[in-house]
Order: sequence, then C-alpha cells, then structure tokens
Amino acid sequence: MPEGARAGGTDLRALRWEIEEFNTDYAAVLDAGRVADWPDFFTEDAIYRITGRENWDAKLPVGLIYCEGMGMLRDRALAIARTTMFAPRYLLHQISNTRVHSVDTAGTIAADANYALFETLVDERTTLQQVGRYHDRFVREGGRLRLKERHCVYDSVIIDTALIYPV
Amino acid sequence: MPEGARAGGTDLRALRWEIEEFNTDYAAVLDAGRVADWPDFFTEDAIYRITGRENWDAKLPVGLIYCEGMGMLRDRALAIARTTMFAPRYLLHQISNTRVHSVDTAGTIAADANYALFETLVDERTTLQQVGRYHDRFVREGGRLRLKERHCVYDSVIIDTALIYPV
Amino acid sequence: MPEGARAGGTDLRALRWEIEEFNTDYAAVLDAGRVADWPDFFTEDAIYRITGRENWDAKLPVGLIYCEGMGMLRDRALAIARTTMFAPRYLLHQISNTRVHSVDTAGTIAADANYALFETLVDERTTLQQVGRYHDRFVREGGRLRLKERHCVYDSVIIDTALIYPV
Amino acid sequence: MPDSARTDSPAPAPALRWPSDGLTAIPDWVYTSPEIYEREIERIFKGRTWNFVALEAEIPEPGCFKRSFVGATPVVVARDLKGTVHVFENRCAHRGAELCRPQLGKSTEIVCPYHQWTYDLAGNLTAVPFRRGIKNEGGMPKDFRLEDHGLLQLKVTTRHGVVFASFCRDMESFEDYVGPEILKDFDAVFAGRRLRILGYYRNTVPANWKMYHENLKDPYHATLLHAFLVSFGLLVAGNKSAMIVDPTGRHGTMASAKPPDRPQVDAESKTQMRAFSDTLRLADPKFLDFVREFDSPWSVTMQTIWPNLIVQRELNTLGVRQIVPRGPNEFLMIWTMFGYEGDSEEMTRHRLRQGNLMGPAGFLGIEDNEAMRFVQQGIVRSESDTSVVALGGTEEGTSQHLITEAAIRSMYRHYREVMGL
Amino acid sequence: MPDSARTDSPAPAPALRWPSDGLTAIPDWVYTSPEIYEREIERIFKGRTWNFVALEAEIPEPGCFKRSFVGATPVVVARDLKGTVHVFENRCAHRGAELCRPQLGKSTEIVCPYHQWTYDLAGNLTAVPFRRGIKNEGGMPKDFRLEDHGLLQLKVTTRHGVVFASFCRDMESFEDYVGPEILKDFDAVFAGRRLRILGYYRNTVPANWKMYHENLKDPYHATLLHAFLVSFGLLVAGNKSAMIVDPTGRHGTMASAKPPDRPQVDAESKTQMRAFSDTLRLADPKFLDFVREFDSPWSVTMQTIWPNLIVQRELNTLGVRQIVPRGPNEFLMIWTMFGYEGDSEEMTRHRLRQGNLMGPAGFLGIEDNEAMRFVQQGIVRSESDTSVVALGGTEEGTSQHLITEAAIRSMYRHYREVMGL
Amino acid sequence: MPDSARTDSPAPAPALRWPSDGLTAIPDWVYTSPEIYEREIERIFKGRTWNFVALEAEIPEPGCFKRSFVGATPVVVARDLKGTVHVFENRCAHRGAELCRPQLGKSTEIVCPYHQWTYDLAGNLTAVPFRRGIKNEGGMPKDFRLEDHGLLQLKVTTRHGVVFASFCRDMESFEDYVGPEILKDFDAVFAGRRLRILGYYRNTVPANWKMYHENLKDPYHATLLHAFLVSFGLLVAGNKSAMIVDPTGRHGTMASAKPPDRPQVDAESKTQMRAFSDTLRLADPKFLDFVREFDSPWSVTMQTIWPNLIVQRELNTLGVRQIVPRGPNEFLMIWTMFGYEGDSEEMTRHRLRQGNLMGPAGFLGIEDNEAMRFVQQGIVRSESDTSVVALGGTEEGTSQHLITEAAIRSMYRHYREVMGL
Ligand code: FES
Ligand code: FES
Ligand code: FES
Ligand SMILES: [Fe+3]
Ligand SMILES: [Fe+3]
Ligand SMILES: [Fe+3]
Repeated sequence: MPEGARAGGTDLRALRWEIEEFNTDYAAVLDAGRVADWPDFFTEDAIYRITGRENWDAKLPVGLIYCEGMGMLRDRALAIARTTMFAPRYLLHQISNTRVHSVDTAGTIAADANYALFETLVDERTTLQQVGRYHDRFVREGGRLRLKERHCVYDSVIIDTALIYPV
Repeated sequence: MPEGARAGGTDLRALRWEIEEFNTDYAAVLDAGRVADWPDFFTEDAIYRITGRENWDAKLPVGLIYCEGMGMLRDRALAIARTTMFAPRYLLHQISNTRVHSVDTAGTIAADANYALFETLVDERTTLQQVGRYHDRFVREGGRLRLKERHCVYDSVIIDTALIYPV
Repeated sequence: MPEGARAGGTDLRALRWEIEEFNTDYAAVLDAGRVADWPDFFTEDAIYRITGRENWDAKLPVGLIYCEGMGMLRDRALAIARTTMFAPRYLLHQISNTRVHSVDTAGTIAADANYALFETLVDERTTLQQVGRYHDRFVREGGRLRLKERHCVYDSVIIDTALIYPV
Repeated sequence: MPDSARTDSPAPAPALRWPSDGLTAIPDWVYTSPEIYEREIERIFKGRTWNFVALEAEIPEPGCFKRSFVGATPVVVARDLKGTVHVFENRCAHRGAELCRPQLGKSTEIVCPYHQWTYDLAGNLTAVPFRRGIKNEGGMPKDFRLEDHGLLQLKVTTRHGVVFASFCRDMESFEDYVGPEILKDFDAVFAGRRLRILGYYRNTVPANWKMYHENLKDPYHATLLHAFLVSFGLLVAGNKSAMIVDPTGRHGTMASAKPPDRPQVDAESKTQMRAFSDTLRLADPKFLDFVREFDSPWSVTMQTIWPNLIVQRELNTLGVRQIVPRGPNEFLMIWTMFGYEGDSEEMTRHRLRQGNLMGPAGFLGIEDNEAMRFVQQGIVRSESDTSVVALGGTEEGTSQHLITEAAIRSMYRHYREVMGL
Repeated sequence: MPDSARTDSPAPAPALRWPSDGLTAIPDWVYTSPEIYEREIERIFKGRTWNFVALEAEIPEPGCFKRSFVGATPVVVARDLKGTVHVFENRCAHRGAELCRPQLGKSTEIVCPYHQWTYDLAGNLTAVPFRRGIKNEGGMPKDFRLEDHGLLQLKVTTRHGVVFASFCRDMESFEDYVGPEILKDFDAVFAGRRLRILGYYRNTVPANWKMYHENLKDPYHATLLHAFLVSFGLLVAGNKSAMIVDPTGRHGTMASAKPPDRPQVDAESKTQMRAFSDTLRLADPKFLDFVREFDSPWSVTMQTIWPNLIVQRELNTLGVRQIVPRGPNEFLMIWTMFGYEGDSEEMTRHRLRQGNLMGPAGFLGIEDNEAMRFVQQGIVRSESDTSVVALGGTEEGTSQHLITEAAIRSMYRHYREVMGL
Repeated sequence: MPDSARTDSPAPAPALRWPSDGLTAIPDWVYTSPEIYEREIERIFKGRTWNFVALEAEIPEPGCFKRSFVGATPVVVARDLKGTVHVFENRCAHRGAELCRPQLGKSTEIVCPYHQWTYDLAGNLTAVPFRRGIKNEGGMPKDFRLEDHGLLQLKVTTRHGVVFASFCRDMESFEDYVGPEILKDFDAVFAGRRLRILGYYRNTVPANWKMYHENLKDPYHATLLHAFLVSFGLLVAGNKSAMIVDPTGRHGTMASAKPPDRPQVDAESKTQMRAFSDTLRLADPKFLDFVREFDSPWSVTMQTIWPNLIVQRELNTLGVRQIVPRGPNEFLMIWTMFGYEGDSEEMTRHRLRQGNLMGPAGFLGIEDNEAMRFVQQGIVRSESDTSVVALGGTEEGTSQHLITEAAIRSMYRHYREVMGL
C-alpha cells in the first residue's frame, strides 16, 4: 500500500521542510561552483557516493565518486577546485519529491529526494547530465542537519564524457 | 488577476503539503516499478486518463490510457506487471508546482501539479518521456487522500515508441 | 559554510511557502498562454529581465527581454498576445529550489528559485527551452506579494530560434 | 531511437541486389538504405498511390482546414466555401515558407506569414501585397500572373468521408485502387454512418515504415506476441480468421471472429503459445465486450491500405492510423480515433475503454511498437544481412489461417515491381 | 531544429544546375546541399572575404583574448603584450586539441591542456615541455623548430575598433572590400566614439545562413511582417527609405528615416498591410523614442557585410551580429550589443529598453527567426524546388523604395560568380 | 558531443592518402571519415582480432548470459548448461529482432519476443512455434532445418576468466595474439585469483575510438596533464617506468613503479611540469596507499589490448574497459571494476576509495576524457589537417622513458598495414 500515511505526521513534515531547505542550499553551493564549501554539508565520518542504478539494484558497491569521511570529501573538492583540467560549464539542480521515511532512536533521519541535473558547456546546448535519487541519512549537529550518508543513484546509465562536480 | 490570493488560506496550504506527499509517494511507487501497488492510490470508482493537450484543449475524450474504476486500474497494472512485452527501463518523476484550487462541500479537492517524466532504456541515454500536468480530484477515505480523478495531460504531443507505465 | 542555517527561521519558511504558491500561479498563467494576465504579478515600477548567465556573471546589463515598469510589461504582453507572428507551441514550467534570503526593513523580500522551461512545438518533440534561476525581490501590496524585480538568469547560453513568451 | 542509430555513421551504400531466394529472404537494406528511401518517396508516396490525408469529419464545415502529410511532404487539406475538399502543398510559392501552422483551423483564406501572399482554400494565389508597387515603384513584373503561382495541388478523392490525395495526375479510382476484397471491410466501417472524432494519438517508431505494414500482414505474430489477444481469444489459433490480400498484393485485411466467450484452444496449440494463459482473468472483463454493430462476419479487421493508411476495427474501438515516413529509420504514426454520430454516452465510453488495447500505450500497441524497434535495432547493428519470410512456404495472397507470411511476400512482390528491385 | 530536418535522410545530391530564369528563381539546393555548403566554406568563408571576429572593446587590454569563428572554424582573437591584435586557429599544432576554452580571458600565453605546448598571443609556439627529453632520453628531434609549429595565423584588419580576419593571404583593404556606400553608414556607428559592451545574445536558427542576409536585403518583408515597424512607422511604405547595395552586390544597407511621429500611410498602402494598425498604441511609447546621435539622415540602418556580419542601428539600439554557419540547415547567431563610452545612465537604459525590438526575443527578432525557420522547413520537406524573387522585376542594385527584391538578386549574382554556379 | 559535430554536414570524403612524413604525421581523416570507420569495422573489429566481451565472473553459473558488443555489433555471451561459454549475435534469425534485452540474466534458453523462436545458450535454434502449422495448414516448409537458422556464432577463447570473441574463423591463440611481453602483466592481474565484480561505469566520449588507445600509449601526457599522477608520484618523470609495446605494435603496457613516498623530481623536470606541485597535500593520503599484492615490479600497469580492451591496474584499483565504437566521432566505454574473492572488507573499501582516480568522474579519467573531446573538436572543426607525433623522433616499440610517442607510431604502423593505407 502507498506510503502516504507514513509521512502524514507533523514531525516528519517539519523535517521535510528542513531537508528541502538543506537540499536547496546544497544545490545552490554546487550550482554556484563553490565546490570548496560542499564538504560542510557532511559529517566528519560521512559516506558520499554516486553510482548507477544498475549497481544500486544489484548491490554492487562501486561509486563514480566514493568518499569515506571529511578528508576524502575535502580532497575531492580541492582537486576539482584547483588541480583538475576540464572545460568550463554551468550546472543547475532541480530537486523535488523529497520524502522523509523515518527517524531512528539515535535521531538519524532516513530520507530521499529526486534530482535532475542540467549541464551547459559554455558554447553548447544545455543537456540533461543525469537524473536520479538521493538516498540520505541525516543527523543533527549543533542544531543543523548534516549528511551522514548520501548515495546519489542515477538512472542515466550512460554518462556523457565526464562527471566533474559532485551531484 | 493571478490566483495567488485564492491559495492563500491556511487550509489550502495544509492540503497542498498533504498532496505533495501523496504525489511523492505515488511517483516513488511508479519509479520503483511497483505498478501493482499503483491502483491503491485511487478510489473504487476512480477515473484515470492520460491524454495529449491537443485532446484536452479540444475537449476530445480519448485517452492513451483510459480507466474507469478499480477493475480497469488493476487490469492495467496486472498487464504491465505480468503479460506485456517491452524492453527494461528506468523511470523518474519530477513533480512540482502543486496547486490546490478548491474544496467543495462534499470534501472533493480540486488540485493540479506539473510533472516531468524521464525515461532511461538500460543501454541508452535518458530522454524526456513527457512533461505535463495532473488535473486531479481527491477525496478523503479513512483519513487518507485518494484520487477520484486523475487526468494526466501531456504537452509532449509526440510519444516516442510507446508509453508503458502509468504516468 | 552552507546557508541552511540562514533559512531556518519560521518567518522565512512561511515566506517560502507563500512564494512557492506565487510562483506556481505565475507559471500557471504563462503555461496556459494567458500572457495578458502576466503583468499583474508585478508592481507598477517593476524591473523584469531575462539574461544569460554569461551577462549576469560579467555584470553586463543587457536583457533578451528588458522591461522597466508596468507600461513595458503590458506592451510586451500585448505584442505577444496580439501582434507578434510565431508558430503555436505549449510551454511548461518546473519551479523548484525556492529560497528566501532576507527581508529588509522596508519589507522587501530577496528570494530565488530554479526553473526549467519545456517547450513543445505542436508537431515536434518537447525540448528544454532553457533552465535558469529567478533572482527576485518581492514586496507586499494589499496583503499580496508582487514582484518588484525578477531577473531570469538562464544557463542555456544558446537560445533555439526564438524566445516568445516571458519566462 | 537507439543511440547507435543516432550516432553511427551512415552505412556505405549497399549493392542493391535482391537475394536469390526470391521472396522468402528480405535484404536488410530495404529497411536502412537512404537511397532506397528516396526512391520510395518518389515511386511510392509520390507515385501511383492514393495517400490518406484526412477524415471529412475533421473538416466538417466550409473553411475548415487541416495540416497533413503525403509521404514526408507536408500538405494542407481544406474545404472550400462551396464545400469541396482540396489538398495542396504546405509551401508558399514565393520564398517557400511552410505557411500553414495550426494542426486544424478555419478561415476563408490562407495567408503566408512572411510576406502575406494570400491563397484561397483550393491553394490558388489570390493576392500579392503591393503587387503593383507603390506610386509606380516596384511590385511584381507586368507579366506576373497569379494563376501561375498557386500552391502545388494534388488529386483528391473521398470514399464515405475518408479523404485521399495523390501526386499522380491520372490516378485510377480509389475503388479500382483497393479492389472489392478490401473495399468490403473498409465500407463496413465507413459506409452509412457519420463519424464522431474522439481524439488523436501521435507517436514515432524508430523503425522503417514498411515494418508497420508487415506487422499487420503477419497474423503469426498476433497469436504469439499478444497475451491479450490469445488469452482472451480476440485473435488466436482456433478462431475463424483470415489474412486477406488484394490481387496486387499491396493491401490487406487481417480478420478474426471472436467466439462468444473464452476460445477453444486445443492442447497442442496452447503448448505452442507461451503468451497463452488459461488462468489470466480480467478484474473488469466488460472492456472486452463486443457490441455487434457491423455488417461483417468479423469481430476484428485490421486493414493496411497501401502506402500510408491503417483502418482499425478492433471489436468496438475504431480508428485510422496515418504513416508518415521520416527517413529509413523512423516513422511517425498519427492515430485518429472515432465513433459514430448518435453513439450513446455509454457506447462512447465503451469505445474509450476498449481503446486501452491500441495506441502507443495500448496492451497490443506497446508490444508491436517495441517489437518493431527491436527489429530495426537488430538490422542496423548486426552483421547478418537478410531476414527469413518462409512461413507458409512460398504461397502468396489470401489465406484462411494464421500461420503464414504469405501476405508479406505478396507485398514485396508488388514492392519490387514498383521499385525496380 | 524541426524534427524532419533531424530525422530525414540526406537528400540525394541534386544536379547543381541553376534554373534558366536567371536570378528571379532560386533553387532549393543552395539552402540544403551539403556539397554546396562545403564549397561555401572553402570559397566564401575561407576565400577572399573579411570575416568579422570581434570588437576591440571586448579585448581592451594587452593579454585579452576571445574565442571566435571564421565561418565554422574556431579561432582565437588575442591582443598581444604590445597591443597588436592577432587571429589564429583554435587548434593545437601537436595533436589538434581545441586548446582555448573560455569565451573571454586574459593571459600572457596560451597553453594547451593536453601536453602543455605553449603559444604566445600571436599564436607562435614558444615552449614544448621536455623538448630535449630527460637525461638525453626522448624529447623532440634535433631538427624540430618551434617556428615551424605555430598555430595557423590569419590576416587581420580593424576599422574603428571592429576586427576582421581572413584566410586569404593577399586580401584587399577592408575599405576597398566594402566600398564607400557601405563604409559611410558603417562609420556612422563606429567612427569617433569608443564602444561600451552591454552584453551578448546567442541563438541558433534552423535555416540556411544565407537566409539571414536575404532577410536583411528584403525591405518588402519589413513593411509586411513586422506590426511594430509598420504601425509605429519605424520602417514602412511611405517613409523615406532605401535598400543600398555595393557595386559587387554582396553588401547592403537597409535604411529608413522615421518621421517625428506616427507615419502618414495612404489608405491604399494600409489595405495592403495586414500588420498595420492605426489603433495599436503603446502603454509606454518612450521606448520607441529616437535620440538623434548619428551623422546620418537615417534613423534605422541594418547593414549586411558579407559574409558573416550584420551591423544593427535600430534607432538607438546598437549591435553587431556574427553569423556562424553549422551545415546547410542551421546557423548560430552571436549578438554583441553595445552603447558608447560616456553614455549617461539614462541613455544606457534607453538602449536596453529599445533592445526589446531585436534579438531572439525581440518583437522583430522573433518574427524574422520564425519566418526563416518556416522557409527552411518548407524547402527541406516540400516537393517544389525553387523560390521566386521577381519583385521589382529583374532590376538589381540600390533602390529608393521598399517593394523590391533587387538586393537579393544582386547578392546571388555575386554568389554564383564566386561559387561557379 | 559538440554541437558542431552534431549539426555540421558530413565532410566530403577526403582523399585517403597518408602524408609523406610517414608515422610522425597523422592525417585527421583517420579520426573523422565514415569510410575509414566502415573499413575499421570490417578489417579490425570483424577481422583478425580477439575482442573482449566479458569476464567469466559476470556469468558465473550455467544459464548466465550477458549482452555485449564486438566492435559496434551487439552480441550475447552465454554459459551453457554444461558450463561452456558461447558468443553469438544478438539478432534473431527470423526477422532480425535484437532479441536479448537485459544486460545480465539467467535462463535455460533465449526466446525472441516477436514470434518466440527459441534458441539454446549456444545460439542454436531449438524451436519455431507452429513450425508444422495447425491442422496441416501453414507452418515452415518441410525442408526447413532448425540447424540452418541458428544465431551467428563467434569464435571464443578465455584466459584466466577473461572472455574474448572473434568473427575470424581461423584465429591464432590469444597467447600468440598478444605475445609474452603483454601476457606477463595481463596474468599479473588475472592469474590464480578469482575476480569479484564491484560494479560498472558506462560513458560515451565524443572522440574517435583510436584516441583512447593513443592516450594510453602516450606516457608524455601522463606526466604533464595529471596533477595527481605527478604530484603524488604515481607516474612521473623520475619514476622507474616503461612503455612496453608488443612486436606487432598494436598492444601496449604503460608501466610505472611508484616510490615509497613523494617522488624525487629534479628541479629541471619540475619547471617542465606545470601540473607538478610540491605543496599539494591530501587531507586523506591513505587513498593513495599501495598494497603490494602482485607479482610485478610495477605499481601501475595500463594495458591496451587491441582493439577494444584496456586492463587497468592502478595501484590497487582494478578494472577492464571495453571500447564500443559508435561511428568515427564517438565511442562508448564500459568499465567493469573488480577485486578478488577473499578480499577483506577493508581491502574492498580501499579499492573503492582508490576508484576515485579512474572512471568518468575519476581525477585522471575526467582529464583524459576532456582532452580527447578537445582533440576531436579541434580536428572536426579546424582548417589544419594533420597532427604531429614526433616525440622520440621516429623510434618505435618499447621504451624505458616517458618522453616519447614511439608506441603511437607503432600502433599506426600496424594500423596502416591492416587498413591498407
Ligand atoms: S514566403 Fe510566403 S509570402 Fe514570402
Ligand atoms: S595536443 Fe596540445 S599539447 Fe598535445
Ligand atoms: S523476429 Fe524473432 S521470432 Fe520473429
Ligand atoms: Fe500486433
Ligand atoms: Fe525583419
Ligand atoms: Fe591519462
């Protein structure tokens, strides 16, 4: 049966609003190319991973990007911001269908949301870089939500050329 | 004049949140390929229809999918889940611009929302399967919202090959 | 650091809901082709502008559409509705990632949101007309929000043929 | 359309030599060669054929017009103020603009948006702005005659409200073109009752346009691919059925008579039909009810009228499908679904419910479109280079059973003649 | 781009024979043939022409560079440290990478991302990493000379801050190339005042690149298609106006003098102009004000400078448009809008407001781009095969009135010579 | 794919004459000509080559099958019930449908969806529904033999769990095909340990497929383009390294031995390497740890096995990459990442962490894919027409240093022979 009922409670709804705002800020940082600020959305021990739906469905662990912990998040941010060679581009996220599944006793929030990521190389047409779903675990640190886990699972099996920025 | 004012009341806003959650669950079921669960979002006497904007604007009644009542909804779900031959694919909905128009004395809620449906055949690029708008009538049954009517009116006049799953 | 915190306050959140509803109505008017009603979303002295991200980032003032005040908004609406020659088409907006930045002492609200605009010529496939972000300033007039400024900044550097309707 | 088809470079022009095994082997290049496609446009769609363009019910009143296609060429179908239907190219005689833009409309004239040359509803040029210039300056030459610059007009015929057009100047009558066998079931749908348009579907199929004809001249697939047809006996081995072919081989009618209830399928046949299920049951069986309303022994007739029309009578769901080729690897299907004037509200809804069988989201339509896509992919991307059409041996023409590809062979006999292959 | 254009198979190479009726009939294949397109690239864009590449105001300081195009070929326009402007191909001399990526930038050198071969701002190769190898192992051969491996450099000229480039080694001066008639109105925009860039538009048009020239050599359409022009008298039958053509026929200036207020349009003309409306009124008319700032009798001059530049002076909204062909069926337009240094804040805003007339969202721009799209669709998809350019009979060259296609004929006389058609 | 590549018309067939300077100049047309591409499909991918199609670990059990490609041709790799691996075309012998749809699956037979012709896991036709017709009506001709209508079967070989296929009927053994130099490092990855699949990446690159080989036969770029490699000493001037080439010139191994910690890079080299940074530091350096697990002096070996396989051993991140060409201007890369059975949880996570180096989002992968895109753009859009491969003079074959393009020249010597250029 549909899960509508499960999400009916006020608390989950308030969490949804908070997560929507979190995701909006998260996307705004990436869309502005401020990749150096991106690790701040995560906890010290966070897992961040981008993987295709074929891997996710088959429980294969590989990630296009696979970061364990703040160090690897910062190294990824640094590499993209400073050392990696790629053509300039604009990115824009549309995040919708945000859903809060549960809050466990430790206060960890299980949630997901759908995203569409549009990419524009500065002299070409806008393309759909990928569509997918965030599978998230949030915790609250000092009143603020932070991501303990974000698995970006994309439907778009075939990546065009390269995926530069985190999703 | 714009309709903003009409949607200003608290009640309509609370309904919007509830419908957003309903649509999120609805999309999640379809995006997961759980088409057998899809009829549960409807009332016993529900109308479900997918039609092009050219038909909608001209008041032509035809539907790509046209279901009257739970029986036809279940038959569609069964056929897609069990008997119909088609290539495997992933689907992802983005639902936004949800709007509650009114609640009549019988408690029937008139609402609409925009959707974009992205389709990925497992060895091809993601394509925009269709964009359109849900024209909905909801009723409350045992505390839960259910669709009494959903007309999916798509802008995308030309369907690519086939539309397999309900929208 | 992420801006999540900044948007945490209840007031900003309530404003977000109101702006989401405003944008939904705004999009509905344009998607229905009711361009004559579009100026009603603005104040008498409003600025409306559509420009590419390359201009926005370089602080170049040009606009694909550049309107100062209600007169120019009405002239644009009139021209599109009555005199301009173009092929019939359908438009659909997806607006998401709505964010309220601040409210100044004069009550002017700074906000933004992401949009994707899908265009369908009546005998062709749906295309992504453009994606971009609204950079807005709202004021309240007689209880209703109105746009004092809307800058539509599109990522999609290259416009396909022509941009007919306001975004 | 499969990525590969989009991104692969064009195959080198194949040697267009038909394989020796006659009609039981079809060479891939008839489905993929741009050269063959161009020849099809010239010799078939612009040749000696009647091409479906509209139903009169779509343009009921004087001044009504509709955009349509003959082959891949855009045309306008218009009813003039005297009520006569005309078909002309949708290309301005001045600089060539595709001048008529709305799908359907009503007007007393057709005006080109660019310089407003004006045409009547027969496609005749009636006005050229500033034709005489201004103050004796400019304008068209003295010897410019409006009558020399009309829109290219096609030959038109109608039968019981169905409109056909032809680029061929000396076309035989439609009746002679299709022949009595085909006309019979055609008239069963259209004669005597006025149509009520219920709406449109439009879809592309990433396959060669001829595959759509083959699919409907292939009763074999019907009894294997479509679980719905076989399990509910709409078209299944055991039913009274026929694959009717006209003497030229180009037109066809796939026909079947549904028994009152579940079909009697012998054990042997069941084992042959993976799609068959005794246990498959509908929660709402009434959508498969057949209301007898036609003067015909058949409950289903699917007609392929060469080169671009399918007439669908599937129980009580009715429609015409127009094939618009778009190169060798894709075609557009335009479906016009209809009932009859005077249908009761319930009858109309019955037709709409039954519509779930057909169209790009229909229980049958999905499977046919997917199957055709698979075939084009296989043909475009593989090393092998012919397909086998040997079912029923080398027999051609009409047959009373389903396990044959005779009608496909008949079609290719005609095709090879016209195409000079 | 229309689906058809996307999905139709390439038409078979047409017999490239020009119709007998000389310049009053244009064959479709000049707009659609890949073979013709390739010849245009070789003989026109890479031939004896000056191609617009940049405004000096875009690269004001030493070290500034910009990506641009000559025909379809990407080039870099750079100002070296001495201030000289250079134009060279955007293709690394090593393995061929399109090495310069940002649209605009500033640097002392240009480094290829792949193996970091390094070039100065004139396109000369200045460094090859590990050219001598490491420890006498590897590296480039002894006889490898940096000066033999620079980027392909083009000939460059500028006039009043407008930069042109040519693949032709012995090009005549720009002044001789365009001639005095054209130079006059060109200088009216550029001479004496420094430009201030206001921003960019970029759009594609699914039409052949030559149609853009024809559109601006076609005063007839201006007075018919554009309700704004005619109703507010910007360019309308009755205004003092001219279609100026240079002696070679390739360049042109469409010019019109707007009367102080609503134009005097005689009753006869009104009946000819559907777009004309006496009653059309602006809620904010000031956006059509004309601030006299040019040494010219004209309030509007639209210049077509062969083969890739349009200079727009529409009242007070100013810009250059660069045409970048992308095959026969599409071109890219790059618009650079500008005012002048020293413009008041209000004057700048006036230019921005007036900008609503032009560009891919402009009241005029929308109509022209749509019209060109319609023409290409008509030409690609129809059966007919020529268009008619008979307005003003067979006259060519400059004319003082609007109801003529003389300038289009002049352009095609030149075109046929250069193309050998 | 760059717009230009999408919208430009096909270049006219170039004169396919190799430039006189032998192997130090590569003509653009090898990367862009549809004619050359077709010849490559015939002579290389369908010629005397072993093409990678699968890892046995992907189809571990009887009945397991996988969709794959040989060149651009879709094939199925299946393990029959006796455990033998077969490779056959994914095209039905009846009407040509691409019959196998899932990427991976398990079954006892393969059934075509259209008419349910049924094949065993070797590709043999085992059943045709209603082959004998119904009640003696229809069905296949008496002389129809199932064994004449199987799926086209390819020759198959495996080495240590890696599966290769060939259209060539009399292929030499894989061992003879690659030769001992290449086999050595191949076996270092695959011999003796069973693989555990960790997952897949798929990406397209808008470049010619040969560029991927060249990129991995080009140690020069590695030490210049990749800040990560040079700054952390994975592959850098100063390391012990080699570019190994087999005697035929078609296969290669780029190998490097990482020093225990930061590399000793002499001052001279540093000045040559813009990408080098002493100060670049990782917040989490452990992801670059190298766990010694191979019987090899090298910490990195990247093998190019002609024509469609790359074997990646980058420290402890392992994978195979399959090249699927899609016309001259694009190829698809399918990455299968793996570890070994018995890897500890921590070791698996170490491999996953290190995976950040490679793939379409890898620190190195991003740079290589972008560089190849730039090269194809430059080649497609520019006026120049050859690229320079002169590093290391005219030397060919294996070299012990990085500053050479010898391996690229070796590849093109082989290529020209096979292609007859
Ligand atoms: S193109 Fe139709 S009037 Fe000129
Ligand atoms: S391609 Fe430019 S340096 Fe090698
Ligand atoms: S195409 Fe495969 S069974 Fe007919
Ligand atoms: Fe069928
Ligand atoms: Fe114009
Ligand atoms: Fe590399």
